Amino acid sequence: MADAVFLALAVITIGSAIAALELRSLIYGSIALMGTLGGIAGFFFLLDAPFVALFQLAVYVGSIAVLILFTVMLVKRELIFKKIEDKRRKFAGIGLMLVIMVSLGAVFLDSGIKTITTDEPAPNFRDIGIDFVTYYWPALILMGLLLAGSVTGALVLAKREDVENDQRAS
Amino acid sequence: MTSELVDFTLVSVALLGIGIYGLAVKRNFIRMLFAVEIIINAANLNMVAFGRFLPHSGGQTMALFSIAIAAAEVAVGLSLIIVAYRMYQNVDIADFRSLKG
Amino acid sequence: MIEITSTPLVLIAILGTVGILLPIISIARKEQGSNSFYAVIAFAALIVSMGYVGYQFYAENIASSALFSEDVIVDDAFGGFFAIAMLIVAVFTTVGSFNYMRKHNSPAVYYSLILLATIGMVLVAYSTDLIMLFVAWELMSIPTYILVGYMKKNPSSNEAALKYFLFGALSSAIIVYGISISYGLTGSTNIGEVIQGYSTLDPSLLPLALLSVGMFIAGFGFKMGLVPFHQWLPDTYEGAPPTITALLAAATKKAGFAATIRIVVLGMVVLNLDWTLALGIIAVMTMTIGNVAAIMQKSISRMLAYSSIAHAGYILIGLAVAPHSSLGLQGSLYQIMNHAVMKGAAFIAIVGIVTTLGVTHIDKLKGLGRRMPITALGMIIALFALAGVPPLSGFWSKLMLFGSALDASSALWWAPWLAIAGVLNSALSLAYYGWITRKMYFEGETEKRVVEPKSVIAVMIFSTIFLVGFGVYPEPLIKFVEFATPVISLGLMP
Amino acid sequence: MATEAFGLPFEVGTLSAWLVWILPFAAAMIIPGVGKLSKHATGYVAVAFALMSALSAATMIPVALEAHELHHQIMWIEALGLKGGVLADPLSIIMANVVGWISFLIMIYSTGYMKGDKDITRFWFWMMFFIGSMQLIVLSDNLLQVFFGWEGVGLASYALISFWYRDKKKDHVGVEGRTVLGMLDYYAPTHAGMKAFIMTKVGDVMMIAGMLLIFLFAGTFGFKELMGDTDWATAMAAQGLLVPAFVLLFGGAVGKSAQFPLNEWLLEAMTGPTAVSALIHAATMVKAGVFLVARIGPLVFALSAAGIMADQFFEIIAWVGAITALLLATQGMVNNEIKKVLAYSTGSQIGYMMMALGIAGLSHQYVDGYTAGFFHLISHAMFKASLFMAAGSLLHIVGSRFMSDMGGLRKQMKKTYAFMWAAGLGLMGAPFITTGFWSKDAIFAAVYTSGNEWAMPLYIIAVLTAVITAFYTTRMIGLVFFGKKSKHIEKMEEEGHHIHEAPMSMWIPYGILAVLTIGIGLIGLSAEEGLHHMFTDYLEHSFGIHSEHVANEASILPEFLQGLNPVALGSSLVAFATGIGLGYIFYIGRWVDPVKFVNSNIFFYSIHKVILNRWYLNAIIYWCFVVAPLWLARGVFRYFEKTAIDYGMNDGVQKAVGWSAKVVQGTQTGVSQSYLFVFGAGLLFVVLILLI
Amino acid sequence: MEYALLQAVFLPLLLSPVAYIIGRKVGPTPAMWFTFAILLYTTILVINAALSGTVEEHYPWTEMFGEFGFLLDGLASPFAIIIYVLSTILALYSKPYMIHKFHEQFEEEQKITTSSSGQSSVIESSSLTNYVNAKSGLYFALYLVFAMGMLGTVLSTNLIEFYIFFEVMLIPGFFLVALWGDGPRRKIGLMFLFWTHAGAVVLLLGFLMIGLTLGSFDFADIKESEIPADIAMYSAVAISIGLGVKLAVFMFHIWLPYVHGSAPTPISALLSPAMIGIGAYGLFRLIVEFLPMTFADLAIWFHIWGLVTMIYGGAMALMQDDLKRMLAYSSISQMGYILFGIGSISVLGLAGAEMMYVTHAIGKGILFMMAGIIIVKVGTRSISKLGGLAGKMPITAVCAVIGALTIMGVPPTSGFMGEWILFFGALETAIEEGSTLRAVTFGLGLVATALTMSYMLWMLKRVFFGKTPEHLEHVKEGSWYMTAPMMVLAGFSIVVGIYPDIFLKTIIPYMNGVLGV
Repeated sequence: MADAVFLALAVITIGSAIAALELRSLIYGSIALMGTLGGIAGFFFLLDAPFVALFQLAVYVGSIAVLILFTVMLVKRELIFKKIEDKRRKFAGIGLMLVIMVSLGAVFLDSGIKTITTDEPAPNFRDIGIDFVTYYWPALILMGLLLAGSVTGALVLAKREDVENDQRAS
Repeated sequence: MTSELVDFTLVSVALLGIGIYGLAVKRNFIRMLFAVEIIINAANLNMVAFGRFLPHSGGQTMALFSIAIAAAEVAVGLSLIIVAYRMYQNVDIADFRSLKG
Repeated sequence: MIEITSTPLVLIAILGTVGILLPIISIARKEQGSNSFYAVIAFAALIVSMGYVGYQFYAENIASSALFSEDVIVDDAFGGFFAIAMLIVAVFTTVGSFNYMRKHNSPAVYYSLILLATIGMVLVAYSTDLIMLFVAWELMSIPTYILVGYMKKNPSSNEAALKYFLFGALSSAIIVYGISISYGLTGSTNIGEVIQGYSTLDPSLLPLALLSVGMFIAGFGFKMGLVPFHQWLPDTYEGAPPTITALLAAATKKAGFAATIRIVVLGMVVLNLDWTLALGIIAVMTMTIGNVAAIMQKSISRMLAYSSIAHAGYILIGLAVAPHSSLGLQGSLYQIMNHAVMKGAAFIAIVGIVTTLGVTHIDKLKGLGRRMPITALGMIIALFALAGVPPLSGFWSKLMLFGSALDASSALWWAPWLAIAGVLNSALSLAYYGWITRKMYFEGETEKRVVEPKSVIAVMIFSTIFLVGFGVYPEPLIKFVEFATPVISLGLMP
Repeated sequence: MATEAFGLPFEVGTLSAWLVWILPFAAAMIIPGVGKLSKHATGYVAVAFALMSALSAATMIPVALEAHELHHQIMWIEALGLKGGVLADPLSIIMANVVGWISFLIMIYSTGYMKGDKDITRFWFWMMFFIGSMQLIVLSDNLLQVFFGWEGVGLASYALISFWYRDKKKDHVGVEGRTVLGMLDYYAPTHAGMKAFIMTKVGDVMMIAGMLLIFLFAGTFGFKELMGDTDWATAMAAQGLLVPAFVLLFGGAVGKSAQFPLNEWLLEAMTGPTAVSALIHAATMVKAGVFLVARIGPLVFALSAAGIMADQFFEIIAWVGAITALLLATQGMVNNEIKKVLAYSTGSQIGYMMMALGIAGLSHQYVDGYTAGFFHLISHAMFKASLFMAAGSLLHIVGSRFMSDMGGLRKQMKKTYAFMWAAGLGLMGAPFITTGFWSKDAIFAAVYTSGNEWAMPLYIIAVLTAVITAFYTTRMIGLVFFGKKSKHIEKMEEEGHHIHEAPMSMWIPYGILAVLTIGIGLIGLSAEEGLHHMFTDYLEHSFGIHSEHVANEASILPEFLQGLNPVALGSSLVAFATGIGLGYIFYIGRWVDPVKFVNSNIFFYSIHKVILNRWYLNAIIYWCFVVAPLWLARGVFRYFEKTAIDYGMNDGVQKAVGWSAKVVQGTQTGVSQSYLFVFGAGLLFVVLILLI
Repeated sequence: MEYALLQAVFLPLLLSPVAYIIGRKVGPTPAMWFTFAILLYTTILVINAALSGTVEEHYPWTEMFGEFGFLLDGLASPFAIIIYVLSTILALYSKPYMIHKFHEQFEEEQKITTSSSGQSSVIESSSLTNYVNAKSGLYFALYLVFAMGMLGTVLSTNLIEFYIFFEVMLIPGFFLVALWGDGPRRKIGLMFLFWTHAGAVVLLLGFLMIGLTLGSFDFADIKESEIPADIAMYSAVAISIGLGVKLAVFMFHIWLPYVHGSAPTPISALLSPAMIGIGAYGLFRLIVEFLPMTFADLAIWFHIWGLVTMIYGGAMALMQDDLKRMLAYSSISQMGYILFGIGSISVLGLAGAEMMYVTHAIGKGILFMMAGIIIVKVGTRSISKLGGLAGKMPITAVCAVIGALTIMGVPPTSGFMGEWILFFGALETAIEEGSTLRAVTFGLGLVATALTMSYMLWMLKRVFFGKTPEHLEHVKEGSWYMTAPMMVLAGFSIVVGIYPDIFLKTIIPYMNGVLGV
């Protein structure tokens, strides 16, 4: 049962990842990306991490993907469907991808990790909270600074200065 | 648990490969952003999977940080795209090649 | 338990507060504040931070060398050392921006981002936890993505930012991936525990451990500009505003090294493998490609960008031989400090040139020695220091680096070749430093003098005093480096 | 001995020995200063110092007559423990006197000859420098100091040969446009000076090698020290280095004395002022080689007496001398330039001396050959100096160096004519009345009686050379003073020049020497015996070379010639007669036209041509040691230095670096995809390195 | 005197800004006299110290790399004296030459300005004066630093210190060549910088190997310790290559003809005699003294290398038409002699090599000054365009002949004293070892002296003798600033030639000590 779910999730995740990159339309691509992100969330559920899974759904599928979608819609229509690729580069890329997959996969398969199984209960999300306030709290401060900085920065960048100047002038 | 740790890692490796493929091949900046997100998610999957099998709460904590940072990154990346789009009316990164040599 | 007076926390407090406050002030003042107003605030914050670090050193509150800690950060000399190096560069950047930012909008956010990025860099060096390190890393990276693209009307700036962003995003993803594997193998994100875990690792898991290290090298290597992760670097350095290039080249790069030393070197020692060869090969490739490509460049920023790739190669020598020679890391740290000042000064000189003359093309620098004598002199001194010409400070660090390679020759057969490659490269590098010198001093005799920006002059004077002073009498700096360098030996345990 | 007569720490004679060479150097030092004040004064200063030097030399004569020797040393190079000093033994005292007085006479001659030359100060400087250096050679007590003098005279010779450095046409030697094997046989003064300096340097190089070898084993350069303890020679002989070392030392003498095969420089040395030719290239400097052999010869002979055989050394000397004597004498027969004829003659005569000194070592009676050689040196110094000065007068008056531009001058220049005959007879060895006869006869006798296996061939060469000598001397006098006036002279007279006798300051010196040639010749035999006696004592005393006094068998000769070897005497007479007779037929009586005679027969013609072309020796030397090396150097310069080194390492490195820079920059395409691809591949690469 | 050597080294450095200011504000003559005074004072300090035997000074520096010290012993004192004496008198010589050069460059620049602006502007004399003042200030400042760098190298007591000074002399040299050289001066300046720096860094590798193996960079420690044979060999090879570049021995001589040919003549006259010979000093100090066993192995290669250099340099000198280039090749050849002497591995051979440094400095100094006078007074440096100058400039001609004789090694000049001692040393070893190879090299070495003589005499003949071309009819003798230094050196050459104890007295005991005789 679990295996079937796992397989289904794997297919969805990987398949939609490929689709996100290969679909002609960017809009469908972003929707496919949502599929991937959702698939990952599914995995999180499977791994008994519902808190992270929900966070994933909220932040990723909810906000990031939507943000991307809006951006996609901002750009011109023809750009959304434009998909020029160098064939040679594409094949090389596929080659690289396969080599990475095979070699890293071989490393994983070959290593002792294969035998690791666990019957212990999954970590409680309370532990996460305790971790945050007792151990990771400086990282949290930084996280705050990081978000503040990136938001102000992104705003400054995205601000249309000409419009602004016009307004100011008027 | 019937699915083993290694299965999750293999999915993660596959996603990593796809992500790198996407970065190396795709020309549309937005699609490249997709690829980055795919890699980050692969890493997150890894972390949570490892955290589950250790078992240890750190994996999930890390995944949370990672998701948040990815969000910030995406925000910045998109703002850069917007600037670029305003300037060039284009998001094809392969056309952005005035700096070279 | 982290004390509230520990340096990293105080730095976060000072710089973070100011960093957050700056945009708020700006909004409160309806974006009317002049550039210098914010610059002065940022400058003050940085100076105060530096003063605090200095005070901590002076009061001997800081433990020597890198320690592992139960906590996510540790207040050690290693971090302090990097903090000083990066704060110097941040000050350079701020001072250099006095004039440069006059023509541009939104100065408040600009300085705020510089301060935030500075926190990130400093905290990378102080971190003892992988997550902390990663967050700090991102705090360093994301503001710089924005800063590189800060010139919104300038296509190069944007292009540079896009490339930088792509690589940055990819490499952070790779780092996270690496962290995830190392976490999976050891069950902890604390570096000390990770290393301990590695030392008792089941042999069957070793390939995975190495995989994680490879990902760290790649991820941090992006920032350090190691070949083959370097290709974004010249483009970005060329396109970015020169003040930010100074920050990138002189400071964020060093954060990469700080992280590498903390994780890769310290961690890898326990794996007890011939892993140093990888770093050795990368070191040779990096310096060679950097130096070769720097020759015949037309833009001075780009030339210096390649030069900083080459310097990453030199620094990597020290890391590669670290387990076998105590000089290795000392040399690296020393070079990091020197490179921060030298490269910082060189790019700030470019800032001066760009603000007054508006050119970066080397052919247009003809007669700079006459047009901007102080800037030119400061730049030449920085360049010669980069080339490792005595009696400038850059010489000593190269000396220690090459020395460490030779020192390790009894343990590593290939180590002397690192030294030879380094030496030949540093001879080669003189070709393009000499080329700039030639353009600035021996051509265009008829140029007239122009007014140089005072802020740039200040930086030049500082860097000249630093480079010449520590070149002639390097003892204090060597002592400092020795104090800050973690002692590494095989079988080291946290 | 008047030891410490003046409160000096050494004998008065020793002081003279120092002064003899220091005075000329002192003069050389002050002459440029004097020259600034007055150019005329320089001549007087020079003559005065030359006289003082000669007088100093004369004061030492008593020492020589007692066969005593003065040796005084001072510390020179303390770091190496080398001492410098003077050694005044009979050999050096006589030589010093010969040099001193002849140079004094030539200095007087020069005041006339060089009158009005605007570079006169330089002339006097170098002349005095030369005398000082020459006397330094003579009086030094060690080889190193000798070498100082040796190079000093070489330097002076160089400077004086190219004295007229402006290379005017009249100062050249050789015939303009004439080539031998493609080499121009026409030399400018500056070229000649260079040639002389470099060619003698080849000898000097050998000499220094020899010196250093000896120093290596003996640890000293001093002649006295070398003689004192001969262990070094045993050690050297054991390694087979003794003879090579001395032969190398002799190499220096070969160079300086213009012996075969380093003889060619002497001819071009004639570009110098004639006074210089007389002093340096006839009377003194070229004798330095002979002197050196005379200095070291007894040493070697003494060693061979002590059982260390060094016969080859003497054989080489004898043969080099003999070959030179013949080779150069033949060339004297055909040359048209009067100074060159004299120069050939000089080389040839020095060959005689060498032969004598060489054969001495091969015979039992070392002193015979030794005396003969040295006696010939003295007599040659007199008559050759005289001849040169006379020739200088001719040049001075006629204004041409070619004998074909002279002719029939015996009326106008009576004194010169007479003195030239006198000196010329000395050169020819006119029987019984000239010093040349006695000294040459002594050489013949020494060769003949040596009892060596090579004695016969050497003897034949000697006699043949004597014939030729007599012939070319006669030819020279005949061409210059007999026959018709040449076109050149006629032209001069048409232009109003009056051919007249040389001024007094010029003819007196060579007059004195010519008279001395005859004068001493009259008492020649006793002079020779005195010398013989002196040297016997000297060799006995200083080197322990015993000479058994062989009681003369009563010979068929008249009483006053008792003691001469009849065979030698006979051949000497025959040679003289044949030579002068042939010369008379061709050039004085002019019964046969020499040109027609030579052209009459392909055999004579070819011989004439070979001889006229200097046996092709000069051309070959030029081809091998000037043209070929220059050609080689040019080749190396063009095809190695310019290409491999210069282009290869400067431009090549630059280009290679530039090219690789281009390649590396080419990979930086600006396309992010490529970068990212490389990043991915790099990641893989790093992982693989780590895993492998 | 306390701190004598410290003063001698650092006074010129510290006062060089003063020289700059004097030059700028007052003019070239005061700057020249100021420079001269400093150098004279420091020269006296050095000579005074040398007279009192071995002098050593030590100052604290770094813990890791050892002390900062100065040592004036039998080896260093001839080098030190020659360097400073030459620097001192060349300061005088510099003035007229450099003023000539500044004028030339000023006119050149004026031409550029006028041609670029398209209108003729009147050259104001005040601007010329300002130009000359500014340039001469800079020149003398660099000059002082250059001199100080050379002295510092020779006096160092620490490998790193040695290296630092070794490079310090390079930088002012580079600027001097690139600013006031002839021909493509910028390119040549860079070439100089590049090649000698490349050599220097190889040298540094050797230093590091020694220093790290022993854990100390101080000469005193190195001398006392045993270095493992393989390390010693590697480092010796690196050091010889590094110093070989400085010495410009065969195959590493690429830069020298260009640089010496192009540098302003007073600098050529310092570069060629004083600076490149420091390579020889390095060989003595670092290889002969510190790595005696390795030296014994390498000696024969030095010997042969020296011989090849000697002959090659001489042959190339024959081919030159440019006077200064010819002298440059001659310097290469002379460095071959020195290397030859070092390779002889005997007391006298080594002593002779050091004497060769002294005598080459004197002789080549004179000859370069001669070339400078010709450049200033005649305006050409092509030998084929010269001739018969002896009558026009007698003092120069006489001094040049003495200089040439010194190079040729003709007594009574100092050259002979160097040469015979040198060759004796070579012969000694050849005989003692019974080595045919060494005997042959000895012989060829002697033959090379004839080659030296040939090119020198030929040069003299073509420059000073022969017919005077018409365009040289109005040539005059150089000024006293230029001739007096030559005469001093010429006199010095003869004094040393007759009384070589001046230097040999200190050299021989040192060499005895080094070779353990």
